Amino acid sequence: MDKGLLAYLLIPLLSAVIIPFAAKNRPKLADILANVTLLAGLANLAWLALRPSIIRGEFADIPGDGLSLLLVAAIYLVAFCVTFFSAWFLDEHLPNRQAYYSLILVSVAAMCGVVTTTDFFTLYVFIEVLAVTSFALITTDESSGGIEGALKYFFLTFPASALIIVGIAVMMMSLGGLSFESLRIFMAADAPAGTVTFAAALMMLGFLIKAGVAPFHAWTPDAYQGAYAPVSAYLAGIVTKISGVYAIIKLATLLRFFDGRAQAVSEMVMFLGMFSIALGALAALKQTNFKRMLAFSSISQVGYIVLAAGLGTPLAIMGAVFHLLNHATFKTVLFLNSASVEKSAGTTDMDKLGGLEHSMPWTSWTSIVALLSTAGVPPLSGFWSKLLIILALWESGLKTYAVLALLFSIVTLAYFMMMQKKVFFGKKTAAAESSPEVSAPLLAPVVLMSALIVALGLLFPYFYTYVKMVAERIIL
Amino acid sequence: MNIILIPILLPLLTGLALLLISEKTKYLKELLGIGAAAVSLLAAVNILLVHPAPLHHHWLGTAISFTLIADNLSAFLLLAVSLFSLAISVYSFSMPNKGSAKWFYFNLLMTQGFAAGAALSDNMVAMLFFWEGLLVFLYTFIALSQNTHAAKRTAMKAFLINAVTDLCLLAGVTITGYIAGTMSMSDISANKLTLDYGWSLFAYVLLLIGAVSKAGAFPFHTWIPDAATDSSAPFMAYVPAAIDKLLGIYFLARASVYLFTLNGTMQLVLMSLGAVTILVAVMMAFVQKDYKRLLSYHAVSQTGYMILGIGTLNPVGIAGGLFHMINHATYKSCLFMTAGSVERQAGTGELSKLGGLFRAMPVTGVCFLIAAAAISGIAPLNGFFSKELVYKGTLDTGYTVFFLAAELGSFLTLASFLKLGHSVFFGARPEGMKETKEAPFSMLLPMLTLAGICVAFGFGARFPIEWFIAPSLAGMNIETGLLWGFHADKLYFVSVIVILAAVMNHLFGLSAGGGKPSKSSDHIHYAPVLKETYALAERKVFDLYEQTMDRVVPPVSLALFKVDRFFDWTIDALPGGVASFFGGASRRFHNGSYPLYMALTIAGAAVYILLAGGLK
Amino acid sequence: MTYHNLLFVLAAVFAVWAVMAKKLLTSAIMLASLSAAVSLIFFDFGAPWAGVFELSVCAGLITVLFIGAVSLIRAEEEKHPENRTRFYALPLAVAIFAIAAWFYLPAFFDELATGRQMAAGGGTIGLALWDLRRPDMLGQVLMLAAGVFVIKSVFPRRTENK
Amino acid sequence: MSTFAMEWYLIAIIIFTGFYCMLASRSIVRQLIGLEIVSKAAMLSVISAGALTDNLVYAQALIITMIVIEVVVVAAGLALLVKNFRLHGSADIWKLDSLKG
Repeated sequence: MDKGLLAYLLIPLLSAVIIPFAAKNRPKLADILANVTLLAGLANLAWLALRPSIIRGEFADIPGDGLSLLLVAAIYLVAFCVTFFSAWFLDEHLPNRQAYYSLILVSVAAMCGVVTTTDFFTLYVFIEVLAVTSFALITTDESSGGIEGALKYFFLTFPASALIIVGIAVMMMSLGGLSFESLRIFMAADAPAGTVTFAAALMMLGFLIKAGVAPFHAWTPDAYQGAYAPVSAYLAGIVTKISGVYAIIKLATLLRFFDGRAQAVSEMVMFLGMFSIALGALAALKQTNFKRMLAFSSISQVGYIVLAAGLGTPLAIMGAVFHLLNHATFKTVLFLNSASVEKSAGTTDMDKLGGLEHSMPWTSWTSIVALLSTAGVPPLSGFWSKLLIILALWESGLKTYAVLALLFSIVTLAYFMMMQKKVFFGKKTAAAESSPEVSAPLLAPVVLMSALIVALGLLFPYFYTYVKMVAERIIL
Repeated sequence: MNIILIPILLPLLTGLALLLISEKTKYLKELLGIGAAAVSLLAAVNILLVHPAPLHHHWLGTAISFTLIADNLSAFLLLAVSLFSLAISVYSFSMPNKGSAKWFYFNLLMTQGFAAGAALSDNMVAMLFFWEGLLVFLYTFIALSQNTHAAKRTAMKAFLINAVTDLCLLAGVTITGYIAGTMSMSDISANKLTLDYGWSLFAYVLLLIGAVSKAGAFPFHTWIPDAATDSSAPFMAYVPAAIDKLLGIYFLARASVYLFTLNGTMQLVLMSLGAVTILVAVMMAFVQKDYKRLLSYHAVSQTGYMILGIGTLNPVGIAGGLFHMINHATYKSCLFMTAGSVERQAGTGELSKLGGLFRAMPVTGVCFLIAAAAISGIAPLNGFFSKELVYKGTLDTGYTVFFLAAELGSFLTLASFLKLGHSVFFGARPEGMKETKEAPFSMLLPMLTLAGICVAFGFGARFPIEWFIAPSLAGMNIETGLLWGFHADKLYFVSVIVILAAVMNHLFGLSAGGGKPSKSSDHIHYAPVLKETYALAERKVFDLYEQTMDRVVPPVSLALFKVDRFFDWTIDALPGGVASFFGGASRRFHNGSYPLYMALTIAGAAVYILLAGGLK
Repeated sequence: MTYHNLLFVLAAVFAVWAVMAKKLLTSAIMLASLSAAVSLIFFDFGAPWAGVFELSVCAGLITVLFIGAVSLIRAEEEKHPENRTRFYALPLAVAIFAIAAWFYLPAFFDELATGRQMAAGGGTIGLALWDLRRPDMLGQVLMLAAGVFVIKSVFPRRTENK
Repeated sequence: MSTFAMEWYLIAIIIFTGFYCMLASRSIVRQLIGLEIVSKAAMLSVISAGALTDNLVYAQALIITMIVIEVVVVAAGLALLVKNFRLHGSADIWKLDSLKG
């Protein structure tokens, strides 16, 4: 466990415990406490990140492998955007308002635990905490879709826990311990790796299920579609990425996928990644529900990350990490926009929407930025991560995968253009007639994220050095 | 600031500033325009006299250098551009039919600025920039000169014709720059390209198309007569009569004399182009029934003389071409001005409705007479001398047929001006024009000035040649003595014969037309073979643009539409089909059924373990 | 050894029974029995702490929770009983799986066991938890907090609303 | 065949049973029971692995944490069950198919 980052875990936990007591009769105080906690964390991270030495490109001060810090920043950013959005979005009389914020803060703590831990079992523990909080978050409102999504999420992902535990048992047996370090040393040595590979394969399977990679994706669209609107953004943006995808990347680097000792697992993961890309993109083409389409898009984008992680070369890992971050930004924007549309127009059914660009210009334009980034249009940040991934695939001789990844990137653009046309352009429908632009506080997080997308894209050369440092540290 | 920038920037800035001025102000816009043109003219004179240092400005790093150089040719051209700008802006002061004054002066000044830029640019890319700017303002100039649908259509026609040829120019410039390794015209002229090499021939032809199209030569001339009916007289006097001729012939001379060393084949091509232009346009001009339209065909026809002159490739011919360029601009501008004032005072430009205006408008009439005499090549006026030079150059090449064609053109020119002058200024005055008065002073002044120049360049042909033409062709070893002065040789007598023949023809036509001067061309118009030809021409059968638009464009666009539909179908229906196939599959699969999802998860996990777990 | 394997078989039987039981209450009780069998296995392995926890928490607390939930939905459940055929197929399925797996799995697990690495052993459970697994303690705290908030969120006080 | 292989063989059977239950049952309670069975088997695998490598203390430490997790997970699952029962009046997970497409 990285002690330097422990505070990022403990302070939200403390805040989460305080909220129900402090804000018992004053629901607004819960908003303020949660936002202040996350904002303080963000400010602290900004102070860390904007030190002169780091701006100069020397990363001596970055604790651990640097990936933890990066992901902590992403977690805080998305969580802050979501809580800020929620503060104005939540129904005045939502009875579980305090519990909602407490859960978000606990899940932030759990995610920080996931990304800072150095031990497989602890990773598992935090992932379970994260999962438990997500179920409750999904059903925050009393909708039937919410409970359906939550139940499917629950029952379709918890078998994965058992698989992970069995994997942990095998790993404990063959390594004598469960720290990442022991696995790293084992893989670096030339011992026969059959048992450990089996353990890793089981764990990888568990994480693949938790990440919603096809064919284990079935819960993803239901959970995202049914979830309470801001929670969808939170789930899609960061929670499932941390609980599944991060662990896949971690395992991929520890297993040294690039040197071919865990060939079978590596190939399997890459195949499933490609399968996800294809399935998500093709299924998204004909969706009629805004949120469900975004969910399928999320499956597709997770596929890119998993594909790159399965390849495991330093360049691919860089692409995977960067795409993870980008996914957090653009998917948060899109889901928050879907929440805004839902609040304003009262539906997320794309057949009933249309022509919202006039009444909701900010929402429309931030969506365009986010979807262009998703589709990998230069110079937005999504372009660079996809470029890295495709380059890595090409360099490793996996030209079929590279070409397919590129092709499905175009499909991504196609279905998003369709989405944009159906929701924001075109003729105004009855639902769109009476839908004003949402208030400025609801737009602020989206605009912030969109600005970040553009900034990450434009400042990629600077950011590249950081991601490169991360990749070097976690691979070597 | 380098003085070289003034003729470019001042009109541009004034033009932009004009846009800020309200339409309601009475004389402010006009005076501002005149002032800018006057200052530019002074600057141009200054540039011609002192030859300021070239202005270098690096563009796109060091790849392209934005260079303005005022060499003899450029400075001369600049002077001409500025002079005509001033003349037209003064003339337009009280011209009512010019459209919105604000936009008229805006377009005029913009055109002037870009023309000056094109004249001064040494770098071909920079020149192209100014050239394309002219194209834009050509469109707006025509489109805004009259508030009719026809004006828009003609503007589009002019724009399209020139856009296509400008594209050729662009390609030519690119290839030339690529072959030469530099975009600087002065660098290329230091080491001229030859046409032995296929690509350079191609490049020259492309440049040639761009240049002669700008000058309005056959077959790119068809927009000019249309503009004559659909646009205003000042525009005609300014752009097709003056600026376009100046720039087109300037660049033709540049390309033919400075950039490339031409060979015999290209000489033949150029001379044929010139001769065909002369004849076709003048044949059309001869039978026109509208003042401006008739003049506009002459504007095309005279281009033929310039191209013919330059095409001779001998110093005399080229000097004649250039001299004819400036002369033509002078008298044709003057003629269009007279057309404008007649139209303003008499209210129409149709020849059959006009007549006997000399008495009512003596100054205009005198100006017309001088300019018409000049264009017809009557002895001591400037047109005579430049035509003499062209003839001489043509004869020197040995191709007598072109000389004969040029003389025939000259004959028809004179005949058509006899008809024009007779119809407008002499004969009986129609009933409705008893009250017609002389045009205002602001219109007479530029006319008189230009007519004066015609006379001055005629009697003193020595000066323009010595000051402008000969220095521009400094590298060609011209015996300047040959170029001016009155030579009582064969050519002079040929021209006398042509004049007499034209007068005879006119009288014949007059008697055949029942004494109506406007019908004095009918005997040729309705001559057996020509009748059908003219009928076809009236139906615009020979108009490449119209033919393209009518015959080629619809089927091609239909074909393209079909192709486009095919691609559209491929792009629309195929992915749509694929999408609905997968979408339908996905819809059937993601049916919300929990057991299906669970089975999939477990089966997937089992397969995964079997494949990746190492179970044997 | 036999006793040890028997306990495993017993656990498996309880598991099958828990699935096959007609009444949900029987299922819950069989699950408790499974937990008890598992805790016996823990004792047999010499892992008393795990056994005690298993017995008290899983066989106790979880069973209580289950029984509470079952009693809540029992009336509805009895109105719409499940199609039992699928569960009658379970022993058959288990038998097929067991026989098929008999040829592969034990050999595979033996191979798996060759990759083992003996640990030092020893130490006390308290020390192990505190020294080796300290971050897990934090995770447990977080988990408990999460559990509390989940219950609070799913069952909010709605007195002020109504 | 070693004891270890026998133990894990039986564990595999228990896991199979649990998964079968999750696949076949409509009742959310039985789904949870199936989940419990699977996680019990997973615990057994941990303790068995610990016993095999003489690492029982460590394994126990893991199992204690796992039990805590299990309680909370079951509590959460039951909470969802009750909420679903309140909203839909049934505890049948197969009926939950409103989200599709």
